[in-house]
Amino acid sequence: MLDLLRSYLGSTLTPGQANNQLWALIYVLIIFAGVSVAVMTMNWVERKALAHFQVRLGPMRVGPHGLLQPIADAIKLLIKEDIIPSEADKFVFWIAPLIGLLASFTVYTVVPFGPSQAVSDMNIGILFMLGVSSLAVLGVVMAGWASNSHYPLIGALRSSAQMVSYEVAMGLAVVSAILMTSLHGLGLYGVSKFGDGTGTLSMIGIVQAQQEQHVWFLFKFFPLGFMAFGIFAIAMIAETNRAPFDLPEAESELTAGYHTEYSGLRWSLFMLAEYAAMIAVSSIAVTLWLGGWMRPFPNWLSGSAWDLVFSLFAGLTFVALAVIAFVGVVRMPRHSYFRVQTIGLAGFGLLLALIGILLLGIVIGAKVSHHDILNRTTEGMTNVYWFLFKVAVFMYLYIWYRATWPRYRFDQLMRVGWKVMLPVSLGVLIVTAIVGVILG
Amino acid sequence: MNAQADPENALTNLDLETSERPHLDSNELIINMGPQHPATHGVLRVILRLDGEKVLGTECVIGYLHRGVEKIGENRTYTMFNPYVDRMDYVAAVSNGLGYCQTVEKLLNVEAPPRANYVRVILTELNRIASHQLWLGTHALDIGAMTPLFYTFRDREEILKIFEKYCGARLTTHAFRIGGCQYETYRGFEKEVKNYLQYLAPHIDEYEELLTTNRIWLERTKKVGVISAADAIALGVTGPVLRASGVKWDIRKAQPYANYSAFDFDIPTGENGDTYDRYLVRMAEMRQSLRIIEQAVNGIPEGPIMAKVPKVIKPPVGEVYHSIEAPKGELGYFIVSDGSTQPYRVRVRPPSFVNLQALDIMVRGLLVADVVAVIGTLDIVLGEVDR
Amino acid sequence: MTPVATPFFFYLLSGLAIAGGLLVITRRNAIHSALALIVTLLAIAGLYLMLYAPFVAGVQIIVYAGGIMVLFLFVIMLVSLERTAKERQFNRMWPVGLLAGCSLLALFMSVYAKGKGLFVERGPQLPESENTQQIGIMLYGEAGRMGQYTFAFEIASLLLLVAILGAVIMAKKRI
Amino acid sequence: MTEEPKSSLPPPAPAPPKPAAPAKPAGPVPVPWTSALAEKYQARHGSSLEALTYLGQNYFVVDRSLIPGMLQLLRDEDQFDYCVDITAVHYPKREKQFDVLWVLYSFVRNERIRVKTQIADGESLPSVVRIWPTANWLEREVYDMFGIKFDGHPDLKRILLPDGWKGHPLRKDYSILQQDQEWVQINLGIESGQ
Repeated sequence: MLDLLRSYLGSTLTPGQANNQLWALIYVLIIFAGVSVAVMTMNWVERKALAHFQVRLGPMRVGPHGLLQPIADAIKLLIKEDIIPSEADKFVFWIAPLIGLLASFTVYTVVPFGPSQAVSDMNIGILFMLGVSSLAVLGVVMAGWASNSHYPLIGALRSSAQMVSYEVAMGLAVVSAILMTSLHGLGLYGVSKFGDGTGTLSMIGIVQAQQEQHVWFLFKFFPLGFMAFGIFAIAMIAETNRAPFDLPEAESELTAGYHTEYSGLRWSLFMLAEYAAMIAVSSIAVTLWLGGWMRPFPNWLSGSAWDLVFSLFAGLTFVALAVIAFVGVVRMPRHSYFRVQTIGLAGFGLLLALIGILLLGIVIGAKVSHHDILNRTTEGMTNVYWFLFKVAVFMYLYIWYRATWPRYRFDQLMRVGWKVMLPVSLGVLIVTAIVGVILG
Repeated sequence: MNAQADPENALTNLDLETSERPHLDSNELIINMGPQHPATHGVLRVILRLDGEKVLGTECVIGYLHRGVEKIGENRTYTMFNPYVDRMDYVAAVSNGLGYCQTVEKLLNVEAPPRANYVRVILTELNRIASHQLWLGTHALDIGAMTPLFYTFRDREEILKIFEKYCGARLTTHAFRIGGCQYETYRGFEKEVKNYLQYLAPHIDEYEELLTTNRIWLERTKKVGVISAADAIALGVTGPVLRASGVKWDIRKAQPYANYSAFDFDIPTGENGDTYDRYLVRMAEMRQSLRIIEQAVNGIPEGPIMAKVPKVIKPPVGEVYHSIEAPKGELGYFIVSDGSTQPYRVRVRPPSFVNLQALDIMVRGLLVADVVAVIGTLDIVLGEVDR
Repeated sequence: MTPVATPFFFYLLSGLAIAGGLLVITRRNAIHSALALIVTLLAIAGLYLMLYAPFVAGVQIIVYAGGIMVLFLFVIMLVSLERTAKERQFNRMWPVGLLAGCSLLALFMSVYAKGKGLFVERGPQLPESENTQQIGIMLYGEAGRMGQYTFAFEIASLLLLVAILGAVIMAKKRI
Repeated sequence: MTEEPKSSLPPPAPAPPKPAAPAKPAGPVPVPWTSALAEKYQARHGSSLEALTYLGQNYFVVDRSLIPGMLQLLRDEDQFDYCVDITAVHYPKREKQFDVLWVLYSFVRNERIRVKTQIADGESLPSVVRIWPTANWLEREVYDMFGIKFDGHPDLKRILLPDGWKGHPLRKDYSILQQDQEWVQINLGIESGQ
């Protein structure tokens, strides 16, 4: 067992490349559990952050500061009655949430959390991601149609039109990023002449291309990379049906859109799929434009000292969270009613602190002992941390958008999609190609 | 996906045959919006006839909240009926009470003392702000912006606290009595109102910051639900909706009551009569209300707060129509007295009811999402529509 | 990555594709047919993957399953289904159709039987990672050289552009 | 304005105190209204029209026969372009049981007048929807509450009460506790709505 662990931690390949099915399976399980936990965390964070945007407290009752609220919600949804409308198309109604869920979880097979921290590195990675995530719309459409009710049907019509339209602009933005993998022109930050001039569709390859060219594609051919990223960042909100593009489930117009007739577990599967899809598209954006797992300024702040500093961040984040939790413990009212909550929050803080200390310990241990496995673990941990950190920024942006903006109307959404985003992304693609050829 | 309407709900009063029939025989969709729908602000049922998402026609089905207020009025004494009027436009209960009390005072031919009028103006204007705040929050929520709702409710809460301190109730206040006000102001009333004025002005800026120049808000509200001044007058639309169409008419100025002539304020008007103008007009009205309150609270005279009215109110035989500018428009009371202790007939002219009639012409040709926006911008309260 | 249980997956995917195809023509409900068609398309994408053509598989999923089928569903949902569900499934032409189908099958069989030598036992072992690049070279050519299919590709895209313009003009009442 | 409403169940109101209030001077009474507007219409219609004013509020009492024409003139010639309200009052003891009122306002003149006419039960009135579109719902409400029919109304049906309800609640012979039991049983499936 230990050998097995060592063989993996010492490996520089993804389980797919190493053809290690056992590790691939373990990875899939880790990702599945991780995404589920992330969705629950996101649920809590969204409610709390949104609440604070809106001068209220958000969940406060279940657990200290509502920390156990997602669990309470999950239990409630699990034991709720699963209502299938009598006029519904039962089979399609039953299968629709599963399709959505399947699509948004399958995407994670190719998400590169690090150079070797991915289930598999597919040659067509980004294409696979786009393809599979485009299947998610089928779940929405089927749900809306199978409910045999007007509001879900309108929701489904809206979402199919919306997702198909924004996929076009999104795809073109992605293509211009892929184009950049093969073009070694002037980056905003310096010139580079690495690689053989062949582009790649592989997710890991795209990040490696950014590594080799010493520039995040966000800043490459400024402002072209920026524009492509902007298009993607807008389209991905539309793809995931989030505010301000949440028309398919606009609750003030369509009560709840395509999942109006759903309840209990099935409804929660839709929510799970939606949040999983949000994390997935954010990871695409991070991979394509924000340098994936790379830490900030790998070239400018290079050297082993800086490496150490940046690898300490993971542990420090947990320590900081622990400190916040302890501040919460201190500020908890001194009253017997709050005793259990106080102890719980202290325990939670302790857990966070322990994780933080463990991570810091690994980093420092690696620095001190130069043990190969510790070094590799540090490296992997740092990579995964920075990747997740960037994704988390996107998740926060999702919440921010939701708190700030009203909802677009359908025709405006379509107009933005076809008359603004599509021409701009096409233009960016063409100009990127021209600039690349001239400078390359 | 059944496109056939059941005959009972057929849109009989619409001339759909002549207006835009779709070229292709696409399926028309009949959608029942409400009575249980998150955006209809109560139990309003709107039957929408759609081509895709485009609205071909609407029919409002109202009356779900009908309680027979006018009938109740005929069976209660003048004094006993006073709290009932609070239950019509329950977000602007103070205005309702003011209109009723003044009508009965007119019938009795008595005048409320000056101090009472000042207190009435302060409370009514505070209530107008509260009503507009509730409108803004729910309207923005309908259009998808959730945050303003919580901002406005936070600030409305302070108004309700003042009401609660003054008369013990927050929503259905029953603040006024026939002949004045029953209660003297509590100690610190003026200070609290002044503090509130200081507090609210920057907060209105805050609402505006979120919405007034927000691109999506502009796109969702500009040129949506346009009603011309001529149409608005023909349909009897009043209040901010009429003013947003460019008619500078406010009963507080046109036929001043309750000492409004003593205060200096403007009537904000719009130009285009669209949802955005109505939004701007109401926002400006909140600021004007602040001005009025400031003048009133500074000039509040000493003296009795209740005129001399008999214990048993028995107005002489006669009939009177009196109307005030409620937050939603012209709120009129027509009371017939037969000389007894009970009104012979009480008629309420509800602004929401009449304004709701304009929904149909405002939403034709728009999309479903706009229906929600237009219902919001009309600022109806179903308790008043149905009475 | 060496493939696992190749025959098993081949038969599974082929079976899925055929079953989906049968369901498409036998289901009364058009939505069910469309869903069955999606199954078929996905199974075929899987077969492409087994042929070391991941790019084609990916495009198959994006374009057919994710794009075209969604539009199919969109249109079907707008059309009233009550009437079609009650109609006869197959019209009187079914013997002709059956005959045509059988002759097509016979043609395939005979081609397979006669030209058995053309089908090598194992397909060309292109490395998986080269596939996408190969397609790119075929379509666009390498540096300084036109690709084998560049001209045909551009003609096809021009044709599609014309088709799009035609569709827009026909659909739009006034421009 | 003669009688207490005939109500089968008296309202649960406390009886007014027995010792009669000190005799008040009789209230103001309607007096003839003199103005250019009143004179104009009096000259035109003569005895079928009365112009009165009460507590500063002016109104015309007109014969039913004047109804659509005079309202049309008021809007067209005298700019009463805003129909504030339409309502009715029921006097069951009278021969002509209903007073029907139009409350009008003119933005230009900043003036409010009422036009009042009397009709008997079962008589109908011409609709003014063509003159003021706002009359649509207001007339429907009068029909709903009093059963007064308006000829030429595009869609005269109940508005506040459900379709199929029997009776018109604001008539004086309709008790405050009365309801359409049959409707309640059929549509709500309960014995009584009370």
